[in-house]
Amino acid sequence: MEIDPFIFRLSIFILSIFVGYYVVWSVTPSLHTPLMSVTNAISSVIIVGAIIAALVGSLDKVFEISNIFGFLAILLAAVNIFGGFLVTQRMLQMYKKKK
Amino acid sequence: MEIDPFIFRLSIFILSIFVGYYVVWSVTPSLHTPLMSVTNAISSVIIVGAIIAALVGSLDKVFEISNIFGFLAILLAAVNIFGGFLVTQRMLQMYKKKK
Amino acid sequence: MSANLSAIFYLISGILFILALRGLSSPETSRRGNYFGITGMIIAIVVTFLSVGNFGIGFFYVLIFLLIGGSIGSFIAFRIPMTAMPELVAGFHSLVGLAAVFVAISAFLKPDAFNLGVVGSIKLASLIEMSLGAAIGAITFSGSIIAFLKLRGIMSGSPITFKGQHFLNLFLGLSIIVLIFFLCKNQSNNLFWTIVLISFLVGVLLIIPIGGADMPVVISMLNSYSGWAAAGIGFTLENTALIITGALVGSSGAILSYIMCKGMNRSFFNVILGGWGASDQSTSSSNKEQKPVKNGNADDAAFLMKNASSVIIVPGYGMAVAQAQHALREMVDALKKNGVKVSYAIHPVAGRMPGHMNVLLAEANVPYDEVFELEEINNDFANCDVAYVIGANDVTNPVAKTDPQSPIYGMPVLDVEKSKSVLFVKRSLSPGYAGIDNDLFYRDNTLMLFADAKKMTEEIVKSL
Amino acid sequence: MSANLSAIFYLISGILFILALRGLSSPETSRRGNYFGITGMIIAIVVTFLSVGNFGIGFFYVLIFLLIGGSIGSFIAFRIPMTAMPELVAGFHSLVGLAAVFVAISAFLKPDAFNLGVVGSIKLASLIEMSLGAAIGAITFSGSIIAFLKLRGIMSGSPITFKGQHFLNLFLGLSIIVLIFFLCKNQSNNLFWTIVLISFLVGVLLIIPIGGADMPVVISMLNSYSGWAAAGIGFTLENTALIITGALVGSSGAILSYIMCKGMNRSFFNVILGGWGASDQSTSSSNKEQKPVKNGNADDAAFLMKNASSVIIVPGYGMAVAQAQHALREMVDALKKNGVKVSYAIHPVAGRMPGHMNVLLAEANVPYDEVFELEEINNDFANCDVAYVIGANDVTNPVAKTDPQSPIYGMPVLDVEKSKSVLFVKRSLSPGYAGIDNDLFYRDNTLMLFADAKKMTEEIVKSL
Ligand SMILES: NC(=O)c1ccc[n+]([C@@H]2O[C@H](COP(=O)([O-])OP(=O)(O)OC[C@H]3O[C@@H](n4cnc5c(N)ncnc54)[C@H](OP(=O)(O)O)[C@@H]3O)[C@@H](O)[C@H]2O)c1
Ligand SMILES: NC(=O)c1ccc[n+]([C@@H]2O[C@H](COP(=O)([O-])OP(=O)(O)OC[C@H]3O[C@@H](n4cnc5c(N)ncnc54)[C@H](OP(=O)(O)O)[C@@H]3O)[C@@H](O)[C@H]2O)c1
Repeated sequence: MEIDPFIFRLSIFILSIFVGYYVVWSVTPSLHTPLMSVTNAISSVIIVGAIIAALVGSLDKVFEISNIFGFLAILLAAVNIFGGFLVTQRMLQMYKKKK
Repeated sequence: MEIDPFIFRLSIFILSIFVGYYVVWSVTPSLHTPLMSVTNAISSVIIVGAIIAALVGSLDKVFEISNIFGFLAILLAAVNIFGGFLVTQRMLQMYKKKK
Repeated sequence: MSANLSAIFYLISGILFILALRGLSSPETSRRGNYFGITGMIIAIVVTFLSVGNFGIGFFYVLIFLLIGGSIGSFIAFRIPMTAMPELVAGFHSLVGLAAVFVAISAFLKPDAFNLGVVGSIKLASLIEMSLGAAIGAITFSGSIIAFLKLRGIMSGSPITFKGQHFLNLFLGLSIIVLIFFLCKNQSNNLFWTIVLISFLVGVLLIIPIGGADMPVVISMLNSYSGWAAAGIGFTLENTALIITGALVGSSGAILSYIMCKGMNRSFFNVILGGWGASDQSTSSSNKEQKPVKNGNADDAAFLMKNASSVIIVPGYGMAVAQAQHALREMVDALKKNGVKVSYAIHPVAGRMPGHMNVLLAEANVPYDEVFELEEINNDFANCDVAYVIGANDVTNPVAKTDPQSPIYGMPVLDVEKSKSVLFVKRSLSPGYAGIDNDLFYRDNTLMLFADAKKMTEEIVKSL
Repeated sequence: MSANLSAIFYLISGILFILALRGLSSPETSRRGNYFGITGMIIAIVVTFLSVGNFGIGFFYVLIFLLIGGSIGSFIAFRIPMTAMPELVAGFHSLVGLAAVFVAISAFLKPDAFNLGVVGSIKLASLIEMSLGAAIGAITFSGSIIAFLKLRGIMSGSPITFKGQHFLNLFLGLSIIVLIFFLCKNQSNNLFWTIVLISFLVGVLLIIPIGGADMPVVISMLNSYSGWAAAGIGFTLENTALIITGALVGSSGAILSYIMCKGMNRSFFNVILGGWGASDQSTSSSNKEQKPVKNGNADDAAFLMKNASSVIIVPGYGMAVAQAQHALREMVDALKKNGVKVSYAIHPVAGRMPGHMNVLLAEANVPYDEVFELEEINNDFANCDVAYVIGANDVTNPVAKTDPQSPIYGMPVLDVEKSKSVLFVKRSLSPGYAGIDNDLFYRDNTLMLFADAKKMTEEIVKSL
């Protein structure tokens, strides 16, 4: 009677697609540029996989081939995370109301 | 490393709340009455539980106490399902464009 | 049927329910949406049969009960007049609530059937979920019954209040939680029954202090409750369709109450803690009757509108009471034949239920593209010759724009006073639901047509 | 950290990402939204550290790489001029794509680290997920690089087309699928590398035929791809945060491309199959130069606007090119001092990126409540004295309303021609992005101000 976790993940995936669909329609057009930069930043959560790839293995052999790919991925994702969130913040800071 | 299915269900629950939130905001105000009747109809999917309650048990003892509650729940939910969907359909049928 | 396969089908039926609600974003897609909903329900039911796999005599009885329930439901659905929608929805909610209670009871009595452990040692999580489901279900049931009785007029709509009411509710609410706590410890049958009983009582107590006219907000709130109850049971039964649907219905109901409260510019707590509409009503309706009003008859109205180039119709609760929608449509047809441009302006809380006016107009075959929301049409009053206000009152009251002391201050209203002349069809000068006087009645460009909305409209049709 | 606990935290970080996007529904909530996003990211990273639990020398290196990457990212974020946002986003996408490829490679090389089986017998589902993730990631990477080069002007923006292009793409696409199929059978390293390489090639081939000006739609589409790649990897790693985020980003990017295409009234396929803007450009820009236009200078413009009671500013791509936003703000300030009512009208596809104009105006300290969307302000042109069109062209072209043959027919446009007089600031009579002539230039109430947008605006400020 156990349900395969894949099915749960599929449910989560599909529901998230719905959420994404609606969330984006509710974004005001004047913030579409920040939307693009912030989605870019959050899609870098792939760093989670990069960290696992970099760290797993024996403690002394840090730079095995598969780990190296992990480290490179961390580097790339980190550029995105910091760059994406900061540039978004910079943009959003500029949107001001009339004083 | 196995994740408790409850956590998946919790994720599904929370994401569905988001979907519900957005879906309803996107409903046009002129259809708010059908919205109320159709949500009523779909919440009768509780009949799933009622059917299980009614059917499980030994084949000959159909009317044990727990089964009876199941049968009653089926009756109530069925009123709602047919009533809810049909009355919604009746209402929606009335919304017409200018010919 | 394997657990995986049925889980996938339950997911599909959950998604179909989402699409059903999504369809309501426009009238064109709404009918298809309803079919999605029906398909989702059929899938859920069939999958349940297949995964239980018990096609003995019990299955036969299940079909019978389904059929009986279905016939009753269909009968009601075809017979109910559109004006009775508010109480119908309330009545249906009560059934969902009770069904949730019954399922929870049956799970409690026979946990092994649902894989929740055996009697006396039910899994802790399941026990909490099912008792919460049962409690919320019971509150939904008895609360909806009271709402139904008030809306149907069987019970008086006036709020029933007594001293210490809120304390009593609080006390009972807390005691339910304490009882659930003890139930988890000793799994006693009596405790479970007590929880259900107290919850029934709470449902009644929660709703009686709320005025009849506030019932729509309450219905929507109960709708939300029924969703949470279903979700609770869904966790117990580990059923994705129930969890998705429960969350959907739960959040949608809550948002609908919120939208309504916003439309009335009142806080949700203000509504729930009750008793507001009725008390004010008597005080403010007396002192202004002396002011002069212009009194008209059907011929005056017909003359004004025939010679207008554009007319906007503003329907309100009175149109529903008088069932004047068909007569109204005839009047509009006659006007259109005379070359008058006619449109309808619907305020978000006109009537007694969200979308109330739209359904009634749709029933009278008014095409929905002649019917406009407040924001769409409010600027057009300035260029319109006649505003025909039929049974509406509060939703036109300019005091909402001018007087910060007024209970409806801040509520968006239809700017009927900007049109060249305003016709008010109502039976007297008495106020509407909010119990406050409407300054428009005494204005120079207003003509009052004192009569039942239906009769007056029919007379106008004759004069046209 | 137990698997359950980390699953809950990943769920929380997924929800925080949803809230981050939700915040963008208004400028007030957007900053808080961004903090939610940052929090979600921190949670995801910390939880991953804790659940891997390896704090040896490797952890130290991870921190170093994080820091290096972070510094580079921060440096870019602070230095980049706002006008370069389109290429920045493209560049960033390429990084996400490549990161996804690297993670997939590493999972393929060391499946045991991710609980996916051992080398040579990776679980089937995981293999499919990771190779799809790698392929989509690779396409995202190389496609984004091309987009970046085109936008940055390093590569020519003109479409590169050759015969049989679409067939080649189709063939390569199919071969990826076939190779994945064989990969599942024999799990050969070479096959995996081949898939990655072909995908890189497909990315390049997909983007080169698309004209430079269509890049924004492409960027958004690649954004969507990067989301699907992340979701694919999320399934492999059984990570909820990645799945939720991937689906969010995937669907949001797709919808954004759709919104853009709708704003231009073109089909998505029309954009993707490429090459449209550039070819028309040359043909239509020559034949109408003879028609007389009214030619003005800064003094004329200053005089007209000083004496107006209301002015609407319509910025377009040319304002971005000329970096004229600051000068524009000064001009508006000067006008406001003279008691002129000024507002800004933004067309949904003005500029070269959705929201492009809004960001630039915000950069120049224009309060966002003076900036209006097309639907909000389009009726106001009729009551306005001067429309100051600065570097915009297509978005004002009335041919979209009148000529069904025109490529932009059906695109909603700003009705600038309804205002008493129209000022056009641009350098010549040459057409805009869509390559079609603008009839407005030759109208009686139009004054052309031929100059760079920034210079002209600065001169006007001086004359005011
Ligand atoms: N729509 C919702 O969801 C909802 C929910 C809760 C509360 N409300 C509240 O309900 C109110 C709705 O405003 P409204 O303008 O539609 O209604 P209203 O302000 O309640 O006024 C209705 C008017 O109709 C007249 N009327 C009653 N029966 C009539 C008949 N047979 N023929 C002719 N006239 C008749 C009444 O005047 P006479 O007695 O003089 O005839 C009354 O003044 C708002 O205050 C709103 O806040 C709405
Ligand atoms: N926003 C988006 O997301 C997006 C995405 C894809 C495509 N597009 C397309 O982009 C177009 C946007 O319309 P638009 O009206 O903003 O721009 P446009 O129609 O492309 O016109 C821009 C005008 O600015 C002038 N210009 C260029 N540099 C200038 C400078 N330094 N100083 C003064 N003027 C200058 C050009 O004329 P001169 O050469 O004579 O100066 C040109 O006619 C639409 O066709 C839209 O479909 C937009």
